[in-house]
Amino acid sequence: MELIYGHPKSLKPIQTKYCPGCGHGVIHRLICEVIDELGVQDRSVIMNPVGCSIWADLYFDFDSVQVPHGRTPAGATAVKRMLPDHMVICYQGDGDLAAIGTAEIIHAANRGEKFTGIFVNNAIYGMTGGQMAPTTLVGQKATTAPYGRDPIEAGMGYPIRVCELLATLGGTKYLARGSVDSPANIRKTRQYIKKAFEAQLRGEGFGMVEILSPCPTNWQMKPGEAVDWVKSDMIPFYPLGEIKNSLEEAAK
Amino acid sequence: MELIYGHPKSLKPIQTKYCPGCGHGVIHRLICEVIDELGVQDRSVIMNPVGCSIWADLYFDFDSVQVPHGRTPAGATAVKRMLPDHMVICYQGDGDLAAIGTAEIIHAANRGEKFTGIFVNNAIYGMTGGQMAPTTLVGQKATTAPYGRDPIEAGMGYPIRVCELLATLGGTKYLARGSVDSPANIRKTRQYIKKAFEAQLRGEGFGMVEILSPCPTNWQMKPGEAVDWVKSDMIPFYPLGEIKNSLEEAAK
Amino acid sequence: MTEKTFMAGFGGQGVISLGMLWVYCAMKEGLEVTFFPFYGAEKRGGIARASVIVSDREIASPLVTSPDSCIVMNMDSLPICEEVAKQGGVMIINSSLVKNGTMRADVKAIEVACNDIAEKIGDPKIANMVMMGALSKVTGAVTLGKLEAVLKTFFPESKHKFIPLNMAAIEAGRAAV
Amino acid sequence: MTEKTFMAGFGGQGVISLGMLWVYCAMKEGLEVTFFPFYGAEKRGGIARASVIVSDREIASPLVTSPDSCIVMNMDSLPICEEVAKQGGVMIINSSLVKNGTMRADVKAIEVACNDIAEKIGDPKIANMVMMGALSKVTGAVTLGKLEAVLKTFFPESKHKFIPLNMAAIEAGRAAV
Amino acid sequence: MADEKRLMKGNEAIAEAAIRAGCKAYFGYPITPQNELTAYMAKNMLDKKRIFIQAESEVAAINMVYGAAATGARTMTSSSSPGMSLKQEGISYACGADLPCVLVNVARSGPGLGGISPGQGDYFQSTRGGGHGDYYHIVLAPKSVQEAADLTYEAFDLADKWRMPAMILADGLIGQMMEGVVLPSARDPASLPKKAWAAGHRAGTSREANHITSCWLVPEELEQNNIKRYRRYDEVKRAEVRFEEVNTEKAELIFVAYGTSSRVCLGAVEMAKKLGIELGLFRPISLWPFPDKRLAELAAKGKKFLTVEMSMGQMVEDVRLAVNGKAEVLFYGRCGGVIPSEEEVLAEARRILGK
Amino acid sequence: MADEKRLMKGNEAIAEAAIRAGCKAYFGYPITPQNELTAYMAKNMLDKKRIFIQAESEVAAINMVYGAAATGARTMTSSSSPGMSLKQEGISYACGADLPCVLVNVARSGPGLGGISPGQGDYFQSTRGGGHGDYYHIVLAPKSVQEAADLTYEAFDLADKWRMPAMILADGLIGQMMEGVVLPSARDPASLPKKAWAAGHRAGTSREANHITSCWLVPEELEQNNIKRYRRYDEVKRAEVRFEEVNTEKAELIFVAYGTSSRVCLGAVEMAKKLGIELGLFRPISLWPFPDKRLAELAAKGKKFLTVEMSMGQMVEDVRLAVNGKAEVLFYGRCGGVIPSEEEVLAEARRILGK
Amino acid sequence: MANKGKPVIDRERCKGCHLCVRSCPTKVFDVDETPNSWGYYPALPARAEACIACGNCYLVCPDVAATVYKL
Amino acid sequence: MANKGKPVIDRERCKGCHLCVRSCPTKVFDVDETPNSWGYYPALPARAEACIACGNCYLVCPDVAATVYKL
Ligand SMILES: Cc1ncc(C[n+]2csc(CCOP(=O)(O)OP(=O)(O)O)c2C)c(N)n1
Ligand SMILES: Cc1ncc(C[n+]2csc(CCOP(=O)(O)OP(=O)(O)O)c2C)c(N)n1
Ligand code: SF4
Ligand code: SF4
Ligand code: SF4
Ligand code: SF4
Ligand code: SF4
Ligand code: SF4
Ligand SMILES: [Mg+2]
Ligand SMILES: [Mg+2]
Repeated sequence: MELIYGHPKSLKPIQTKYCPGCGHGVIHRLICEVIDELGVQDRSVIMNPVGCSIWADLYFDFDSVQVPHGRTPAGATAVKRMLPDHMVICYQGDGDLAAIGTAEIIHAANRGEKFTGIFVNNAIYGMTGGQMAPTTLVGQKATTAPYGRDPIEAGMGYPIRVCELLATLGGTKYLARGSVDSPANIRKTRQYIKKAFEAQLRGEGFGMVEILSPCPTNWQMKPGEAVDWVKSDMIPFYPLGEIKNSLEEAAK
Repeated sequence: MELIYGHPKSLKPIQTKYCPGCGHGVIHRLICEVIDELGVQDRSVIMNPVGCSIWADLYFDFDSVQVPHGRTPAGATAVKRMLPDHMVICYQGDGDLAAIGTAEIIHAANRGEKFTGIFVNNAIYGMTGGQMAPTTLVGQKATTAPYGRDPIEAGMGYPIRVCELLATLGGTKYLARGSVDSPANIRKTRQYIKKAFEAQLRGEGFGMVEILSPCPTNWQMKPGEAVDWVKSDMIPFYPLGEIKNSLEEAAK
Repeated sequence: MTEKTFMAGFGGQGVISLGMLWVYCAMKEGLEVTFFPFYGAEKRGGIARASVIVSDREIASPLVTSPDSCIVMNMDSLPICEEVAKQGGVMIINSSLVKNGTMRADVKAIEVACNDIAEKIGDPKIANMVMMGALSKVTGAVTLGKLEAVLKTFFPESKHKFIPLNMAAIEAGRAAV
Repeated sequence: MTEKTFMAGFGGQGVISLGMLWVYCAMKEGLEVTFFPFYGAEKRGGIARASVIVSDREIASPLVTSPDSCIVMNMDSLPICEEVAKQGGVMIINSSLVKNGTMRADVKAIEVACNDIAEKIGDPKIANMVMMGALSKVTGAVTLGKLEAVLKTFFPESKHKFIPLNMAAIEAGRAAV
Repeated sequence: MADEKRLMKGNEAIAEAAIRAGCKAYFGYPITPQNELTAYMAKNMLDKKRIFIQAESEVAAINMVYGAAATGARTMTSSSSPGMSLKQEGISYACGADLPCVLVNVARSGPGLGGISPGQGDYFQSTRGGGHGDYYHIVLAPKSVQEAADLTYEAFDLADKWRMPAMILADGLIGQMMEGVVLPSARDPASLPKKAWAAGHRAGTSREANHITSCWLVPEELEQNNIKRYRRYDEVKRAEVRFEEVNTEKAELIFVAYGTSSRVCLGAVEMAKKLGIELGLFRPISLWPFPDKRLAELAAKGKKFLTVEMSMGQMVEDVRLAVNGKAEVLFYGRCGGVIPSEEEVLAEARRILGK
Repeated sequence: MADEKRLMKGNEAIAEAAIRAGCKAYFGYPITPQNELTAYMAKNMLDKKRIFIQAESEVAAINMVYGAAATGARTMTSSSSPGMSLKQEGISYACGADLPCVLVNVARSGPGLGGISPGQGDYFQSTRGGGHGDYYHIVLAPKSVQEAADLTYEAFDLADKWRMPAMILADGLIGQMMEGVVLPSARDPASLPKKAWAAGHRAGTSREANHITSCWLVPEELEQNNIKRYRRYDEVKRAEVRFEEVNTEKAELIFVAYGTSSRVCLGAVEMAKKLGIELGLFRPISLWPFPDKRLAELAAKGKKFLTVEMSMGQMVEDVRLAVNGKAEVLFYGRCGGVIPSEEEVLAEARRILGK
Repeated sequence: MANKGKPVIDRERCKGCHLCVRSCPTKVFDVDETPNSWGYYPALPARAEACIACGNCYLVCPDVAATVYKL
Repeated sequence: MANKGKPVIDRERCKGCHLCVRSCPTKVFDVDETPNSWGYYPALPARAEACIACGNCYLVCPDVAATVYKL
């Protein structure tokens, strides 16, 4: 009897604090699977954001640096520049990346910093209890959008497609959007992560994988409903796939 | 003898502190010409940025609000929301808008705030003496890019096309790029400004006019050379014209 | 009269509503009240705790560090309550989930099988109400005389039909001690 | 010995280089030096000013508020210098641009037609060097003995050919007072 | 007509009091432990057709407040410790431009990300200007939900009266706890006096253009402007000092504490009384202006002071400055989100008194 | 082998000293009056193949410093007052995560945009933690270009030794003026001792993963962590106090001043001597830890103190706290970018002494 | 010619989200009626013999509570 | 059938950038040899009679120092 799907080595075997059905857990595992596969556990550094994944340093069994809310790409820029032969992963939520950290992600991407962004888009502020995020869909309810996100009357703005925004910048080389709503999409997401990590090891410029991820707690849904909602509501607005791929590999 | 090209009423008749040949002067005049034409001098508020135009409150004869560096769109958001029937102009340099104020411009634009941005792109930090701006061209020298902007080796990033970046956002309705390098382009720029101001008066969402503008002092050129450089080097990278126009008018 | 109560239970057990309703009623009875809920470091699915004080005078610290009464809704809450319980204080234990009582011999332990009683009344979710009835009876601090009116403002219209059930749970709680 | 000099002139007149070369030479002669340039509120095209101190002891405030010597390079600078000039101090005036001397009777005014002299030597841009020669002679604070060496490090190679011209200007300045 | 007593969280009471004070525009960014405040504003400001914006960051939020204040509107932002740090530049600007506004800090424990439990470690930042340059602004510290509502309401008036920001410095406990509260009566923003210095509404008037700025590039002008502002500060110090005293006359030892820790000390005073020990409590309500005169008077009477803070010792410096060596000033602090108990504070007092 | 004396601007001397101290990464954002520092770094760090990044903002810059420091590298940022305000959250984080780094503030006059002339109005912000939570860090105030270079060089060592940020608090005059300077000798960053706690370079070792964080969600753990840090602060207070005294023994009145204003006072002391009046100067070099013990000793000798600042009065509070009522502490300040003259400071001293 | 596999659920790590339950192509899982010590009702491989070792349960599990062996 | 115009230069406001000089289609301007009181050499409408009132000089002038009348 051979273990074919087992606990990745670089993920610590402890119970996480994430809610049942939370996408962060799947994404953590995918990162570790790829890290293990590439054999870089002992030269990986993850930047933990302020958000539900603030606790990620409990789970990832490699070095970590926890920076202020939204400044994850600024921190990652420096870490990668100081440790150019390390795998540097910049893990961010949608509040962290697309609200308070807008300037930092845009400029790190534009500079073509050679780390990899993992962008967990759950269309909500998870950690703080369900406020509207820049990626919250129109009409979606949040504690700060009690009648649903309303771009017109209340001037709450439109959901931002981050990959598409970053694709306009000269420094970005690889931008893909995956989802953890189904086994098939999880497999694809893993491939995107792997491509991005490999590109980083080759020293190619900025790559990021955006991942649509359920937050059952703040969406006030059961885990099953939440993954269904990712499929029914998020994916239509946030198309999956490689939004930009100008890696050398692809060029060949 | 009839005065056909004379000093606009809403521009104070005093000597500015700008350097000889500086584009800010032309742009100030254009704004005031349109304000006068629309007859809104006494209900206009201009947001002055931190930059060479910090002194703009000496020149514009209408109300002004001077905010911290880069936060001009955040300030303008509030001013316009509190004074919805006023003409609110958010004047910004490229350091102000595209570096420190990246998050503020993106989110104000994305919220579709109903003020008008005037974005003076002179590809340099004027006020502080010639540092690299996000819009500095590749190879262009600056005090902080002593060997020219180098996106690859030094990782200084690529020049950012702001209109094109903002065009991806749901809240933007009118984005145009003009230049003050020649009488013809100055006339066109004036038209863009007028369109944007009129749209604001109709209550339509976010509009911005980017204006390519010479900074002879920090480019270390004579005024004439500087306008030539706008034409020869800037315009090819920053194409002029209406980058996005989804105004109701246009829709008709 | 000042009654300081420390309440603890599992996330979904309604400890927070219990505390809120308790102080709401107390306020309606003319008392000063404070209610301070707090969670452990674990945000998700941890233990919900509350410091609850009702008094006929101005309340000093809202933090209950030496409770006159403790409410223990589940097993995990027991050690926490045992740590803070005041000598000679009351500890009301939900014996449906906490089987072996407390080891603290210096407190007055009272067992109420809240879940069982609630289930019998018809809804296991109102175990917290059973507990509140018991607390009212045991401490006498809050009569709960205004509870029915309070529940009307507390629940949305659509849920007013559950009020009799809640009131029944209170009575059952009272009766159980 | 401490010589505090206040220098003022129009933006392009080389007041800043004058001050820098002055203190550079002084440093090479073993003196303590401070040089603090400042501009008015107008960043563009205003008056350039500098506080310049050379001394054989530690220098206290680098700000010259009571100058032993003033250098007036153009007309607009005159009132500024008149305001600060110390009673009994020296004021060296560029009489090429400042026609009517100073109204301060309590200072020792010395006129040097710097621009005219510079033009005669061959380059109106070295009026500042003429002034420095005069300043050296009048104050005796800095001999400028190391100037030639200093200029070699100050100018890029390509401009070394102008050094003799500069030295000539110094001599002419000396000779003019 | 006074409202009836309601049971509310401190965060919600602050929000509702702001609305009643005529707050026309709220700008905030989510952060624990003040999220209920933002959520309350989201719902209720929108319902009232006033302005609510969840800003893209705290930096944006404070600058929106700056913009709204520049138009003369009553406006507010709220946050917690790390978010307040991000607002420091904007606060310095608002002070430099003499803009009235209300700032709420429901403080947590630091430094850095720290924890989300209550803290009083932002005292220096709040009272000394965490931002750059010479400035102060009003800082009020409520001890209860009732006072949180009352002081917030008043903060709007004080801000307008003195043309400066007024801050409510609460902590996570004040924000999260529920108490009974009678809310102040509602004011229509339209009924508030107009501000002649504000931007906008020039049409139909004959006034010159108004310029809101903190920029003065001629040093002497900037200095004069600062001096003028400090004269105003002197007036504020004379007019707006607020504090509460409990048993200070009889006390051998007086606790000095504000907000949550003052209630802990009050409990210790009461417990002591039962033991026949006379303790007192001096509670600054206005942290700036600090009630230094009254403390100096008490010091002159030969009292001992024990400052109790949920920090490693910050307000204690103001107590020392007030007392100026005339009395012994001791310190007891807990930090990191730990709230001291009445028992431990009493024990410390007894240790000091040897009783 | 000591370098020969060079003529340099303060800003450039700081930059060169940092490079010589082994600074591997510099992150900054343009602001007057420190632009020459950033420009110098741009050229010279790139020439040396070290890291120079013009960040998108001061907020990004301080967080890049945080990142670089987390890897154990010597790193620095510089700015001026408004930019420093924006860095406060990041500084609080760096202190909370015990990260060594060097921060330079070439201060201007505030508040708000204020002016670009020299100022000392950021004393509170620098010494009291303008950011949130309980923390301090080393603050050194140079009076000359030479000292700017020396203290910067030393700041890197102190930061590493104590695992905390060390700040150079200069002002626009120190940054802009030129003086002769002998630079400290250059160190190869590769020769510096490795930091076992840092992130990275785990391969080939058998260590556990290193986590750099300021987050402690269990209050008691956060408290313990803070207390441990404060114990370190106590050691710093014992070991790293620096100050200079001039004529304090004979003086009837002692100026207390740092940086630029201390040189003005030195001038006044010299001028007084010629008039037969004995004045002294006490110059704190380390603003944190503040040299309070020595001041208390001088106070015990019955000296009067006149604190002179280019602000409305900030360090004077530390002087009062040190002296604790044992001596009279007076204040003379100019602000807004005005530098006081030796004459006016002397006049003030004479007015006080009635001489 | 389907593979044969064996799913293993770590009851204590399982948070009862039941994403595995819905994504198993061969309906291997039921929901356990006994909660674990956290109060969650774990997935129960009631029909393990139907397992085709597709890995879906492992893939969707946010808590790495489901692992799969190949028989 | 060109218009006829008259350009007026405000010597004191002019900063001598000479953008007007280069953009005048009929070469109306020379550079004045006498500086103004700021030290700038203003534009001088040496051949004003050639002006066709096109407005270019006004349009490019950053200092509103050039104004144009229609004759
Ligand atoms: C400066 C600052 N502002 C706000 C916060 C509060 N905060 C913590 S997490 C968070 C947002 C979390 O949302 P997201 O980034 O989408 O992550 P998620 O929890 O959804 O994974 C916020 C606003 C903070 N810690 N610091
Ligand atoms: C927070 C802050 N950072 C930096 C500065 C310094 N500063 C003043 S203007 C400016 C940039 C000016 O460049 P730009 O926005 O392009 O305007 P320009 O002068 O070119 O018109 C900077 C960085 C400041 N005042 N405040
Ligand atoms: S709140 Fe949402 S994002 Fe956070 S752990 Fe729970 S489900 Fe995951
Ligand atoms: S520095 Fe450049 S932008 Fe600024 S006034 Fe001069 S020319 Fe204009
Ligand atoms: S997916 Fe994982 S956590 Fe969810 S029920 Fe299945 S085994 Fe349990
Ligand atoms: S491996 Fe596939 S078939 Fe087997 S239990 Fe898991 S989901 Fe079902
Ligand atoms: S364009 Fe204007 S400022 Fe320039 S030279 Fe002509 S008139 Fe003078
Ligand atoms: S209006 Fe036209 S033709 Fe006349 S002077 Fe100006 S540029 Fe020349
Ligand atoms: Mg999120
Ligand atoms: Mg610019």
